[in-house]
Order: sequence, then C-alpha cells, then structure tokens
Amino acid sequence: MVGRRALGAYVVLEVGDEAVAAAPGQFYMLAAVVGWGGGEGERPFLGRAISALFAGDGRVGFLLEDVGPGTGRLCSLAVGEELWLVGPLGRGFDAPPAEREALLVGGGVGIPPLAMFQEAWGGRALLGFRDARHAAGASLLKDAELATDDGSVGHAGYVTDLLERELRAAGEVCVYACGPPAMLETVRALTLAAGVPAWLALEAPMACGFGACFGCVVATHDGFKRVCLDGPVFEAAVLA
Amino acid sequence: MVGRRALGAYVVLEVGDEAVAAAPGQFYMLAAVVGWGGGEGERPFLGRAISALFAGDGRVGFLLEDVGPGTGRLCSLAVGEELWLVGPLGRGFDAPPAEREALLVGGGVGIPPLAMFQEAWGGRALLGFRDARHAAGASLLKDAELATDDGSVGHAGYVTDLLERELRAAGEVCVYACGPPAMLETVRALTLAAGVPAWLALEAPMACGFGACFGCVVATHDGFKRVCLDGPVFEAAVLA
Amino acid sequence: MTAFCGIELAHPVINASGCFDALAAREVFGDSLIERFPFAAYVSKTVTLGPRAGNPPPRLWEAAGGLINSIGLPNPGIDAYLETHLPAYAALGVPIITNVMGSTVEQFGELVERVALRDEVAAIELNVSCPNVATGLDIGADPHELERLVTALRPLSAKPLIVKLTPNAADVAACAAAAESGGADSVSLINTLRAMALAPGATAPWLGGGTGGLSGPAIRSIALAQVASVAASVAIPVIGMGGVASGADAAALLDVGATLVAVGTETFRDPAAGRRIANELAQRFAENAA
Amino acid sequence: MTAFCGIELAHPVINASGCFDALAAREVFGDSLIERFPFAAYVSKTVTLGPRAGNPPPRLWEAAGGLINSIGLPNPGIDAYLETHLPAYAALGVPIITNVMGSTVEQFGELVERVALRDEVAAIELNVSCPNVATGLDIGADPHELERLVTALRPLSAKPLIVKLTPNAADVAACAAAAESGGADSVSLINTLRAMALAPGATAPWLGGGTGGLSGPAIRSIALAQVASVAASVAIPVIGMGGVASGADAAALLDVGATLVAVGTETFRDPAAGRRIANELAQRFAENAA
Ligand SMILES: Cc1cc2nc3c(=O)[nH]c(=O)nc-3n(C[C@H](O)[C@H](O)[C@H](O)COP(=O)(O)OP(=O)(O)OC[C@H]3O[C@@H](n4cnc5c(N)ncnc54)[C@H](O)[C@@H]3O)c2cc1C
Ligand SMILES: Cc1cc2nc3c(=O)[nH]c(=O)nc-3n(C[C@H](O)[C@H](O)[C@H](O)COP(=O)(O)OP(=O)(O)OC[C@H]3O[C@@H](n4cnc5c(N)ncnc54)[C@H](O)[C@@H]3O)c2cc1C
Ligand SMILES: Cc1cc2nc3c(=O)[nH]c(=O)nc-3n(C[C@H](O)[C@H](O)[C@H](O)COP(=O)(O)O)c2cc1C
Ligand SMILES: Cc1cc2nc3c(=O)[nH]c(=O)nc-3n(C[C@H](O)[C@H](O)[C@H](O)COP(=O)(O)O)c2cc1C
Ligand code: FES
Ligand code: FES
Repeated sequence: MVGRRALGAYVVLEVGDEAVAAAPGQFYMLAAVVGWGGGEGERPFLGRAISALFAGDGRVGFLLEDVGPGTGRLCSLAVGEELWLVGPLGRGFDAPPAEREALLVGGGVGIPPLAMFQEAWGGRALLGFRDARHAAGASLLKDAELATDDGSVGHAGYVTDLLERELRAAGEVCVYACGPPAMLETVRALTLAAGVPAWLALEAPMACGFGACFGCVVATHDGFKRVCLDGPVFEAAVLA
Repeated sequence: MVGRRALGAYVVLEVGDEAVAAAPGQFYMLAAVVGWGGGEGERPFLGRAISALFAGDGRVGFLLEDVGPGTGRLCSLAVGEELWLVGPLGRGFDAPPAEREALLVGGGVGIPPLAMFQEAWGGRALLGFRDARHAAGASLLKDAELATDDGSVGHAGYVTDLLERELRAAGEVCVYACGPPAMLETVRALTLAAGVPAWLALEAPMACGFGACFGCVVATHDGFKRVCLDGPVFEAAVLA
Repeated sequence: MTAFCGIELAHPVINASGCFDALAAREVFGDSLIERFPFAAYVSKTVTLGPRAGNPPPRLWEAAGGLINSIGLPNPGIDAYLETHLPAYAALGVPIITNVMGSTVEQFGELVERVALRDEVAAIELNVSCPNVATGLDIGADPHELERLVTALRPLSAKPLIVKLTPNAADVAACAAAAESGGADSVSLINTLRAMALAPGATAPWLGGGTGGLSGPAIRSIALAQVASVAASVAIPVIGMGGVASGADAAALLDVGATLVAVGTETFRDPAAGRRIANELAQRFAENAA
Repeated sequence: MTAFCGIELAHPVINASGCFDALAAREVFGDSLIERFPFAAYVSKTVTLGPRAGNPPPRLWEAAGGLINSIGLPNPGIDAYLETHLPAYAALGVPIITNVMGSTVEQFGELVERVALRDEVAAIELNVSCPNVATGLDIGADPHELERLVTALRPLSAKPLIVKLTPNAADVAACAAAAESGGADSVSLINTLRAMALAPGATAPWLGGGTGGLSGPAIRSIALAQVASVAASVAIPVIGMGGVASGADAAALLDVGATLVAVGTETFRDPAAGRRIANELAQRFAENAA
C-alpha cells in the first residue's frame, strides 16, 4: 500500500499495481497479507470486493467504510503493509449515449464507480449520505447535489427524492446508479416507471469475484446471473 | 502491555497485572487480544504457555523467542496493545534444601524460571545457548557459566557437559533445570546416575493451562500427569 | 431460570463433558470458583467401569479455527469417581450430570445402575459418540443399535437419561429419534468430529492416538445444522454444543431449538467463558424484550 | 508426471468440482490462463440431466476458517453441457473430468451413457455426495445403495469412473469399499460438510437454501482423517481434497495415501492456487530427494 487518507467517515487507500486501467464500476478483491482473519469469529477469511476509485499510472485507489471485520482491517492498513489484490474484475459502466444527459445517482461507498464515470464521460451527480461526516465523500465528484438523512447537508431526505424531481423535469436523461440495495431498488422502480434507461452497479456477497463459485447471483428475467462476472453493472430493465 | 525490549535473540515483555506473586517455574497463558489467529494456517488459536520472568508490583515479565505463529505475534506486540492473561499457573520450584548447593541448569527460553529461582534463593547457574546472540539471555542471571553450540561464548558444546563436570566434582549439590526436552532428558539421566536430586521444569503442548483438557500429560512412574497442574516442575526421579 | 428435564438451572449454559475439570479449576482459581461457578450445571468427564490412562502424548493439535484432541478418556474408573470425585462435585452448588461410557450394553447397564443410586447426580449422560474409542462410535451411529441400548438402560434409572449423539453419522436426526424411542429424556450434540494431523515435516500422525476429534469454532456451523435437524425431529429437550464462543453463538443454538447450550473448547481460552456467555445471552434477551 | 487411472497428468493437483469455472476464468484472466492452466486436469461443475437454476441467494456465508455455500448445483443440463461447454473445456489442454449427478440410478445411467460417447472426456466423476440435494446424499451414505449404483453404471462406460463420496456418512471407508466392489476406478473425497448459519440478529437461516456445505481450512483435518481411512481400505487410487491451501496440506493428503489432490475454496482466495500448490509440492519432493 502506498497511500492512505481519511475522508470524513471513509478511508481512501492507494495501492501500487501493474496499472491495468479499470473501467468505472469495476472492482478488485482485496485482502491484507498479514492479520487477515483470527480474533473474534475468525473472520475475515475471504477477500472483499471493493470498487476502483481510480486506476492507472501504477496505482489503484479505493474508498472504504469500516462496516465489519474485512473492511475494518483494510481501513486499519498502514502505508507499507502488503495486500492481496485480484482485478480489475467485472463489467463496469459503458459510455453514455450521446443524446441523453447522464445522471449519476448514488451514495455511501457506492460513489467510486460514479466518480470514475464522471471523470471519463462527465454527468451530473446526485448523492445521498447519512450525515455530514459521510457527505465528505461527495468531494470525489464535481458539483454534486446532495441529500442527507439528517438534513445536515443539502436536501433533508433521500437522494431518490432528487432523482424523482429530475425525472419529472422532462429532460432526456439516463441514469447510472451505485449505492445500498434499498436505494438501487428505488432507482430501479422510479426509472422503470418513467421509462428512463438506467444502469445499476449492484453489490452481493462474493467468495471469488471471478465467476468461479456461483455465490453472488442476482435474479434477472433471464435467470440468476453472477454479479461478479455478468455485472456488477446491470441494466435496470433486466433485473427481476 | 507496558514494556518491551529486545535481548539478543529474545524479546522481554512487561505486562500490567493485578500483581499476584508468581513462584519460579510458574507460567501464564498468553494471547493477544487483536491479531490472534488468521493468516497462513489460521493459527494461533489457543493461548500460549509462557514462564514468568518476574512478577510483582503490578507487573509480570516474560522472555520470548519467536518460534512460530503464537510466539511470533507476542514478540510483535507494541506497548499499549492488549493481552489475555491467565495465571500464574502450575507448581513451580520449591526452595532448595539448606544442606546442598543449588545448581541451575538451563538454556534458551528455559531461563526465566532459573532467573526467578536465583533471585529468590540464589544458586550457581550453568546456561547453554545456540550462539552469542542467544547467550545475551544469560544477563538475566548473575555470574552464569556459559556454553554455546558454536563455541562463540564460553564452553564450546552442551551445558550438560558443564553439569557432568560439576557432578564429578563430588560436592553436595541439587539440580534445578529448565530448557529444551533433549537437554532435560540428559539432565535427568546424569543426575539419576549420580544419585543427585533434580527438579525439571517441563514443556508440553497445552490447550488450557489449568488442568481442564488433560492434553499436556507426561508419563511418570505414577501414570500420566498433567504438566500444567501437577507441574511444570517434576522431580526427575518420578518421570518414567 | 431454565427448566430442563425437571431440573431448575440458573441459566441455560453448562460445560461440555471433558472440557472443565472442576476440581482442578478449584485448585487453580480457588474457592471463588464455587461462589461464582461459571456453569449452571456441571457435567463430568466421561467415566468408564475401570480406570483408563488415556492416549499417549502428544494429545493436542491446533487446527484452523479449532483444536484436535486425542485425550482418550482418561478417568479413575467408576469406583473412584463415586467415592472421591462425585462428593467433591456436589460441593459446587450446581446440579451434577454424570457422563458415562461402556463398550457393551452390559457395561453401560452397570454404570447407569451404580450412578442411579447416588443422590448427588441430577442426570446421566450416555457417551455413545466418542470418536476416539471405536465402541462408543459404533453404537451411537446406528439408530437400531442405539435404540436397543437406550431401551435396555431406561428401566435402570429414574434419573433423566441424556444421550450424547455422535456427529460422525449419516443421519443424526434418525439417531436422535431412535434415542427418543428408546426412552431418552434428552439428547446432546455435537461431540467432536474425527480428524487427523501429521507431525510437521513428517509423514506420521502427530497425535499419540493416531486420529483425534475436532472441536472449536471450526465445527460451529456443522453443530448448528445438526442441532437444528435434531431439534426438528424430536420432542425431548436438546443440549446444543460445538464451537460456542459467544452469546451470539449460544443464541443461535437456542434459536434452532436447543434448550441448553454447552461450552467446551472456549473454556480453554477463557476459563470464565460459561459465565460470560450466560451474561451475553441474558443481555440479548433483555434487549429483545425491550 | 503423475499417472491416474491410465491418464498422464503433469502434476498431482486438480481443481475441486464447482470451484473453478474455466470459461469464466478465461474470460476474466485471458488466454494466458490456457498457456499456464493452474490444474493438471479440469473437473467440471456437477452436470444434471435437465438445467438447474440453483438455490436463491444469499448463497454464501463466511464461517470460522471456511465458507458455507448453498449454491444448489446450477448447471445448463447435459445437452447444453455437451454441446457448448465441453468443446470449450477441451481447448484447455488438460484432461477433462466430467462430474455428473442424478436423483435415480436411471438418471445416473443416462448421464454416464451420454458422457461416455464423448472423446473429450477422460474420466467421469459421480457426485453421490452433495449435501444440498437430498437424493445425492442418500445414495452415497449407504454402502449397499452405493454399490448397487456403481454396479449398474460400470458397464455403461469404458472411461474411468470416480465416485465422489459424501463425508456425511458414519463409515466413509465402508462407502469407499462399496464403490470399489461396484467397479469404481477411483474415489474422491471430501465433499462439503452439512452446515448452517443464522442471519445476523435474526432467528432465520441466512442461506437461501436453508443449510449449506462447509469447505476450506476448517474441514482440512476432517478431510485428512477420512482420506487416510479410505486410502487404507481400498486399492483404487484416491483423490483427496478439503481445505487444501498449501503444498504442505497437499503433501499430507498424498502422505496418507491419496494419488491426486484437488483444490476448491482456496482458488477463491487465489485464482492461481493450483499452480502455486503444485510448485510447492514439487519443491518439497526435490528437497526430500536431496
Ligand atoms: C462489486 C462490489 C463493490 C464494492 N465496493 C465497495 C467499496 O468501494 N467500498 C466499500 O467500502 N465497500 C464496497 N463493497 C462492499 C464490501 O465488499 C462489503 O462491505 C464488505 O465485503 C464487507 O465485509 P466486512 O467483513 O467488512 O463486513 P461483514 O461482516 O462481512 O458484513 C457485511 C454484511 O455481510 C453480511 N454478513 C455478516 N456476516 C457474514 C458472514 N459471516 N458471511 C457472509 N455475510 C455476512 C451482513 O449482511 C453484513 O451486513 C462492494 C461490494 C461489491 C460486491
Ligand atoms: C510451562 C511452559 C513454559 C514455557 N515458557 C516459555 C517462555 O518463557 N518463553 C518462550 O518463548 N516459550 C515458552 N514456552 C514454550 C512456548 O509455549 C511454545 O514455544 C509456544 O507455545 C509455541 O507456539 P508458536 O505458535 O509460537 O509455535 P508452534 O508453531 O505452535 O510450534 C511450537 C512447536 O509445536 C509443535 N507444533 C507445530 N504445529 C503445531 C500445531 N498445529 N499444533 C500443535 N503443535 C504444533 C511443533 O512441535 C513445534 O515445534 C513454554 C512452554 C510451557 C509448556
Ligand atoms: C479436550 C477435550 C476432551 C473431551 N472429552 C470428552 C469426554 O470425556 N466425554 C465427552 O462426552 N465429550 C468430550 N469432549 C467433547 C466435548 O464435550 C464437546 O462435545 C465438543 O468438544 C464440542 O464442543 P466445543 O466445540 O465447545 O468444544 C471433549 C472435547 C475436548 C476438546
Ligand atoms: C462454492 C462451491 C461449489 C461446489 N460445487 C460442487 C459441485 O458442483 N459438485 C461437487 O461434486 N462438489 C462441489 N463442491 C465441493 C468441492 O468440490 C469440494 O469437495 C469441497 O469444497 C472441499 O474442498 P475445499 O475445502 O478445497 O473447497 C463445491 C464447493 C464449493 C465451495
Ligand atoms: S463471487 Fe464467485 S461467482 Fe461471483
Ligand atoms: S493444558 Fe489443559 S490440562 Fe494441561
């Protein structure tokens, strides 16, 4: 690991890698070489899926929130400590169609794919966070409009309220979203109802990240699909 | 943990405890609160038995050599990190009979019981080590005569060579020994042959350290005995 | 209070047989142990008719997330147990469960009859599952044999009979049902799973007993599956165990239908684990009630 | 070179069924995967007659030192397997072992007959042990049923038949001997052990399938005991697996009598685990020879 900084409630890690470029929405499987596992409950055992925040020039960046033993250990890494890294993995976002405005909707640790998307292709960001401490993550995107659950920054309420407003304002948009399951479910319902194309970067518990275990499936109209291989980005319309 | 220093090939740890006095030869079960287990092979899982080097005034000291995952983690502890500590455990050395000179024979991580013995009751120390780096441990006792395997310090050869010499010099001695199994086996054979009373502080793989698991037994003329409960100090004559 | 086969317990956490020597613990930790005994009942180590020395050392191997033991059921035999150990256990102030094992129905019968005569004993646990001793396993893994055994023992004692099942069986629920049909008042599980390790750098087994039994967190999820399937198959109370290290682990076993939970290997890491886990459980219940 | 049932393998390390999707891996890691395929043979995921969707998610739970899965054998069915997957596997450049499972002798028979016709297949593995599907288990845990099954399948194919035993049996060695009597050319073990977990803070099972199978380091010592006991009981070659994560783990299985070693869960942590373990093994042999 070559760099580490705190960003509000999050930690940004910078890791040396042989610099394969990653697409927005692609992810890596991460594990610490030392101190992975053991302790209470003997977890983490498997690697953890983490989206790329940036990638290139021999470095990959990640945005992390400590929500359990795996992310906790990764957040505690000091510069110089070693990581196992497999990636970039999965199918990320494609470039947006020229004729529509890209709306980037997300929040929490879902913002890295959106940050990379905006860097590559632009787009207007609507981001939701729990509180001001988490909203610090919004600095990773340009000119984001914010919502917080506690109203401390921006709109008091859900980011999907902002999306609803945009969908009512009859512009030609398409939506790119990444965030917690409940948020994505609302994005899916809203965009479907509005007849607006949307792509969602999903999360699922993963063991391998490269299609080997069939553990990370999501239901689609074409049966179960592996989030790590056929996703994590799916068109909203294909999800069952 | 309140103190840590390197001593040649060893590490001396100082741990805050409610200051029960420990007898020479008594031990504690130690485990790190964080970073115990996981990694390659997922060990250590159980605590590790470690002899007291000193005990009192709210502090217990330990001498450690990194020989595997458990001692490795303990050696890597920084001041301020927390430990699980159960002890003092086991039956240590008794005070020597007044009419005989106490010879303290040992080496390697076997010296803590001898250091505490000498502090309490005196005695002349014969210590064996692999090389000069390990022989630094001898500074924990007063006026020790040394042997090293590589001849870099003191007698070139085994400490039991020194014991043999002492046993030939017909003084009224009794022997207190702690060290690796092969050394103790030789001490047992030599003192038995010479008709000299000897007490040995044994090692055995331990799961609990307080007599619960029956895992640490040694064969005696009176059947298997638990090293953690009936020992670790046994009279040489009772061992089968 | 927790009720189990007519016995009142202060809480639902007891020790697993062979994982806590109450007499040694009192010697080491003093009389304070009795004032605050960590378990709601005390289960003895397995007792056999004659004394047993146990297996030659080494008896322990540290496995991934657990421990393999080949202790081999050392015990002083039933005479010395009844004469010396049992009266000492009675002073612990909690109900005593005596765990026994025979190699034949007759041996089991003699053990049960002798233990049944003693008022200090609240219940009898039949170890038909120890993987270190061929005979115990064979009876416990075959539902028909097991039912025959329990049927033969049932008339010999009015005390609750707990059958400690073997996890090394194709269908543990069928074994539990057989024990129930035979007249058992309760079943307990899981015992250790047959396991093995080689000495580092060698091709020979490390353990003096050749193979041993795996316990600890590594078997926790196997225990939960077996306890759930057994609890769904019998009406008698179930004692669940295997890898319990926290209140959450204990709660999971209770959630799938166990009445009591036993703690084994975790007490090696934390001698007060029984009390800690009971407290964590009580706190969970309080939180859920609130 | 390692010889196995008349097949020449570059080294003794293969993948465990269902733990490596060679087509997905090629998609992810590119053609370099084929140039340096990590395994000496490729074992397919279990194929059934009709297509299967598998169990509803969540399908994974991280256990102490391991993983519980309730994948539920999703597969495209034998038609699509033979038409699309098998020709693609053949391009991997290593011998192909096709793993099949039926719910009846007739289903198994049809699967074996159809696979037997294909030159791309070097051997057939019969999954009689998957704990997620009731039928597979029942046949594999009962020596008599198992012998009957293998006897019926034996005449249907000249290809080596490998019987993948269930570890959830009272006497795995007896099952192995029954498979041998029925005409099996090899046995493989261990499959995952029945296990369960509750959702955090809930009383319901976490896994969509209810229960699942435990794999990884947690089962390593159980695997070693079962492989040792099976290898001592049969003359046919044994494929050992269960928790193998290093050359030392693989060497232990070979030391107790296995001919090949399969790697499953560890490939999730390290996609190149097969090659790494084979290299570590080769180094051990070289050191022992020196
Ligand atoms: C494609 C993808 C991209 C991601 N990108 C990011 C990112 O950029 N930044 C980031 O911080 N996170 C990201 N995540 C989420 C991250 O992978 C998870 O938060 C992480 O795996 C949690 O691990 P943990 O050990 O910290 O927490 P866990 O304790 O594993 O808890 C996480 C959740 O898993 C479940 N759980 C609890 N115990 C277990 C168990 N024993 N077995 C299985 N599940 C359990 C529970 O639902 C719990 O809420 C991403 C996930 C995916 C799939
Ligand atoms: C009473 C007593 C007092 C002691 N005092 C001290 C002391 O003061 N200082 C000190 O440094 N040490 C002391 N020891 C020794 C110390 O307890 C051991 O060295 C320690 O337990 C080793 O743990 P480890 O994880 O570092 O090494 P391990 O890897 O556990 O290796 C230690 C030895 O254990 C065996 N082994 C290897 N793998 C396993 C396994 N999986 N399961 C079981 N055994 C295995 C091998 O023989 C190996 O050589 C004492 C031991 C006892 C019993
Ligand atoms: C060292 C040791 C000794 C044991 N001795 C016995 C015994 O004498 N009788 C018995 O029925 N079970 C015995 N067991 C099995 C335990 O009672 C328990 O069933 C098993 O260890 C699973 O629980 P755990 O994971 O909490 O340890 C022993 C287990 C261990 C680890
Ligand atoms: C995710 C997963 C899927 C599996 N799928 C199959 C399968 O389709 N067929 C089969 O015979 N075994 C299957 N297994 C069992 C493995 O082949 C292997 O027997 C077991 O995982 C033990 O090895 P390991 O500890 O190295 O993983 C599966 C195991 C896992 C973890
Ligand atoms: S995580 Fe293994 S297939 Fe997706
Ligand atoms: S270490 Fe458990 S009885 Fe001695």
